Amino acid sequence: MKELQTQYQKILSDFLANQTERNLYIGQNFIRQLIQKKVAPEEVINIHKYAIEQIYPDLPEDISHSYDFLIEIMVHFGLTLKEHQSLLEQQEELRMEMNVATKIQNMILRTTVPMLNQIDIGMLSVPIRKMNGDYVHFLNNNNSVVSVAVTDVVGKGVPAALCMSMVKYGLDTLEYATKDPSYILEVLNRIIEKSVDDSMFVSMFYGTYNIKESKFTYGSAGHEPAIYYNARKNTFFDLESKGLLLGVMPEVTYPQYDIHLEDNDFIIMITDGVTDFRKQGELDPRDVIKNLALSCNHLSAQKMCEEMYTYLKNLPDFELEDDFTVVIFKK
Amino acid sequence: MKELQTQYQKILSDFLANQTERNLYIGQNFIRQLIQKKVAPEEVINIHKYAIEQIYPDLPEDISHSYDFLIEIMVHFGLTLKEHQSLLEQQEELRMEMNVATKIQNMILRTTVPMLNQIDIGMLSVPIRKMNGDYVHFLNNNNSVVSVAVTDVVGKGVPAALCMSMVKYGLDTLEYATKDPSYILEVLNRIIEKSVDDSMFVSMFYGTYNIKESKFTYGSAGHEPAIYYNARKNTFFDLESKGLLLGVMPEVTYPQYDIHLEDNDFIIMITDGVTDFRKQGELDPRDVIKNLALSCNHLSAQKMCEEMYTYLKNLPDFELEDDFTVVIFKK
Amino acid sequence: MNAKSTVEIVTEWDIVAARQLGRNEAKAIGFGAVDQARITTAISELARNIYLYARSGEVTIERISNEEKVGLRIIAADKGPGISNLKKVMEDGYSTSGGLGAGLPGVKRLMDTMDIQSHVGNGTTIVIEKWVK
Amino acid sequence: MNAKSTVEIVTEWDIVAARQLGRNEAKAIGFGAVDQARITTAISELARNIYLYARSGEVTIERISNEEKVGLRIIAADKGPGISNLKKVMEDGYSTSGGLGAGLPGVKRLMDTMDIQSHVGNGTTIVIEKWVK
Ligand SMILES: [Mn+2]
Ligand SMILES: [Mn+2]
Ligand SMILES: [Mn+2]
Ligand SMILES: [Mn+2]
Repeated sequence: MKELQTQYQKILSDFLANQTERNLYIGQNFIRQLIQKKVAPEEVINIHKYAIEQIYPDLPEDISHSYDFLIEIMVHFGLTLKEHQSLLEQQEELRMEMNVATKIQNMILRTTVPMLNQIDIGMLSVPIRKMNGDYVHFLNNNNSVVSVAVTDVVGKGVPAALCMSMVKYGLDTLEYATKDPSYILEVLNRIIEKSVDDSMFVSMFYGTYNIKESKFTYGSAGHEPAIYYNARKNTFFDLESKGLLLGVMPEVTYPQYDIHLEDNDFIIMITDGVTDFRKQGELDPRDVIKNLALSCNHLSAQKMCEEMYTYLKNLPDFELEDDFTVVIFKK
Repeated sequence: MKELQTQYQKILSDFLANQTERNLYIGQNFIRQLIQKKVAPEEVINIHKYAIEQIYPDLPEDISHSYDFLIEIMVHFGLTLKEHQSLLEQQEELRMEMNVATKIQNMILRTTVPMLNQIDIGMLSVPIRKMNGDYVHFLNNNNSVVSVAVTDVVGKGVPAALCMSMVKYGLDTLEYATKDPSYILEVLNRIIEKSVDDSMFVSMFYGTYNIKESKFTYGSAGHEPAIYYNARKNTFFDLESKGLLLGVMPEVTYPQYDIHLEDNDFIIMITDGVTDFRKQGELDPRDVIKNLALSCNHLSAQKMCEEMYTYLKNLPDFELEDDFTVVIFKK
Repeated sequence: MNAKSTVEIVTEWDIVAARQLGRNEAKAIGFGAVDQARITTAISELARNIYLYARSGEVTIERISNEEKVGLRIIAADKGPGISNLKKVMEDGYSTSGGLGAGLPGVKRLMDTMDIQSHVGNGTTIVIEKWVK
Repeated sequence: MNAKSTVEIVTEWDIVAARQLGRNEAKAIGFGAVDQARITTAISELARNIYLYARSGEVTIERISNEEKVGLRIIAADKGPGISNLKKVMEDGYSTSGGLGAGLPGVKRLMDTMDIQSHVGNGTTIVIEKWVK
């Protein structure tokens, strides 16, 4: 402390003698060191008072006392700063805890993209925070039927991640059931409505592809509509479906529809994080995505996913604010 | 700001005139208001400087300038305080997020205590933080066999909670399998070893009670030994079992043992949070618990659990530092 | 020879009296200006809590010493409602201090040691100590 | 008539020159003592970053005005490595400021507005503004 006192007094008297910007710069640098040494503001006032008294031995007593008043009131600022240090430590601990939690979450939600000859599948899912609130679940039974569930939990962070565990659990239990989207969505809806907090809802797009018949059957629960490109007609179609978010009401039915896929057709399934940007001139987000898909249609499904992400991420307007998930089925 | 200036000047000049403790008390109260209004320390120095200049018009110019130096260095304290406010807000958000997460977690891990005539079952599980790292899973199939798994994740907080979800999924999937503790522990060990982070381990005590035969079969994976009280011999036995924590190595076998339960016998299954206190005189923690159980043996299994918790919680030495779980089977 | 004085806390101005006593004792023992301010602030917080939440209580200030050093012990005792969740009260955060950093965690940081005995319906006794370094 | 002056940042004393320029301009426009200190500290932080992390750069200080008020705009530009993770750099916390509250989040709080353009390998340009209230 004596050391700090001497240094401070030198810096202060230099300033009072010369009053240059350089003195102030040196003073601020000195204070940074003090703060990192956890010196409190009331101690700094005390050091200042003592330095002033040394530099001006004829200092009026009143001015001396005025520093005592300043010291007294600075104690409260000091208290707030001490609380700050404590909070910083807590924050560090929590950060490390969330890192481990994220690792575990990622393992629980790990999914392999099926590699098949008859259909090219690609997937990319980028979370906005540490824990992903979107989840893609593939099911490949004996290579005759490939199914995919694209799920988006309404909400972010830890609660969303836990809710997602419930969804995965439900999908795992349904593994050997029939693959009808209607049925799957109905059952999941009941599980989620019963099990999870009243304020947590889940949107899902469920599609199942019958390889032999090249038939894609899909249903949706309040989810961002998928995009279907028909190569022969060179036209895009929106795959919508009337269906309530999962978990709102116990008894809900979900319609399902079929599409026949021909060579060079593709289906893009996304979550709403992908369309979360402003109109680009005349084009609204879904049009932008359709054009983008066409422009990289020559690439593999996986490369298409990555291209779309890179392009959209670099749009000047695009402030990624939600988990970003895209799945592409390409014949 | 002008208002604050005038008030401060009054308080300061009162102090300089009278220098009583009362003035300092009023000054500190005033500063508390300023801090809550988010006034920064450098602004306070400025207010002080101006007030001093008003009170002492003949103030030497150097002293005036010395306040400028003080203002400059206080800016850095001010920066740290502003970061503090921002951290407080973040902390609030995180706190609310963890509340929702806890609700979901509690729903996922919800378990009903079986109510049977032939055996009285009680359970109490109190987490040390928001999310419980202990988990009790009951299975009651057609009232002929009642099983219980008492699980303790090594670790606390969010990661432990997620790991616990994995355990629950595992137990649920094994629901219709044979009830042999050896088998259950073997399968769970493989699931956890494969699925979860290398640093997460789980201890488990698994017991299954055959009602018709009054036979309790148990096995344990690195878990705190259960306590068995034989009424006829009026003796306690420790139910230990050699078995590695779940999730360490892929191929591990777990031995199992049988006990025949007679009227007034009871079994206490706990997690290590229950024995986490210092020796009470000559008695080590497990002895304390045994005596405690005997002393309230006339109560129902549920009441026994609650009594034990209340008693242990109020021990002067007992600083509850871990999740506290106790399950009692009473014939 | 341990000097010991007690101030009863009933009105807000008793807080000032307790502060004054604390400051005098701190000065007499040899605490510097900053520590005098901190001890006084700690006494102020404890006395304020008594004044705000317990019907009445008292603050006792006692000089303490061991072979190496001297210090001050302050005991704030009341028969108020008592603290139901001690852990929560000692946690930092917006809820406990309103962002002021004050409250019991703050008092603990101003002093060297703090010990709390409190039971619901039976009052609270807080003992804080600070040694001259 | 927008006065505009630039200081090239190469040595540590150029930081002082940039501060001086900023303080003079701030004083001339009518900022009070506290705001002068804040603006100078913000300039100091930005210039220090240039000095520490980019090979060189410059700080430009410009008087600005609209119908209602006057103010200062400071542009800190460099051809340094660029900021790879802007979001992370603007987050509060131990990692970014060492508990000092400084860094870019700190600069943002000292001023009214802050805009950052930065690309990896292409340098960084930060524009901050503060208006006389
Ligand atoms: Mn979402
Ligand atoms: Mn979304
Ligand atoms: Mn545990
Ligand atoms: Mn434990």
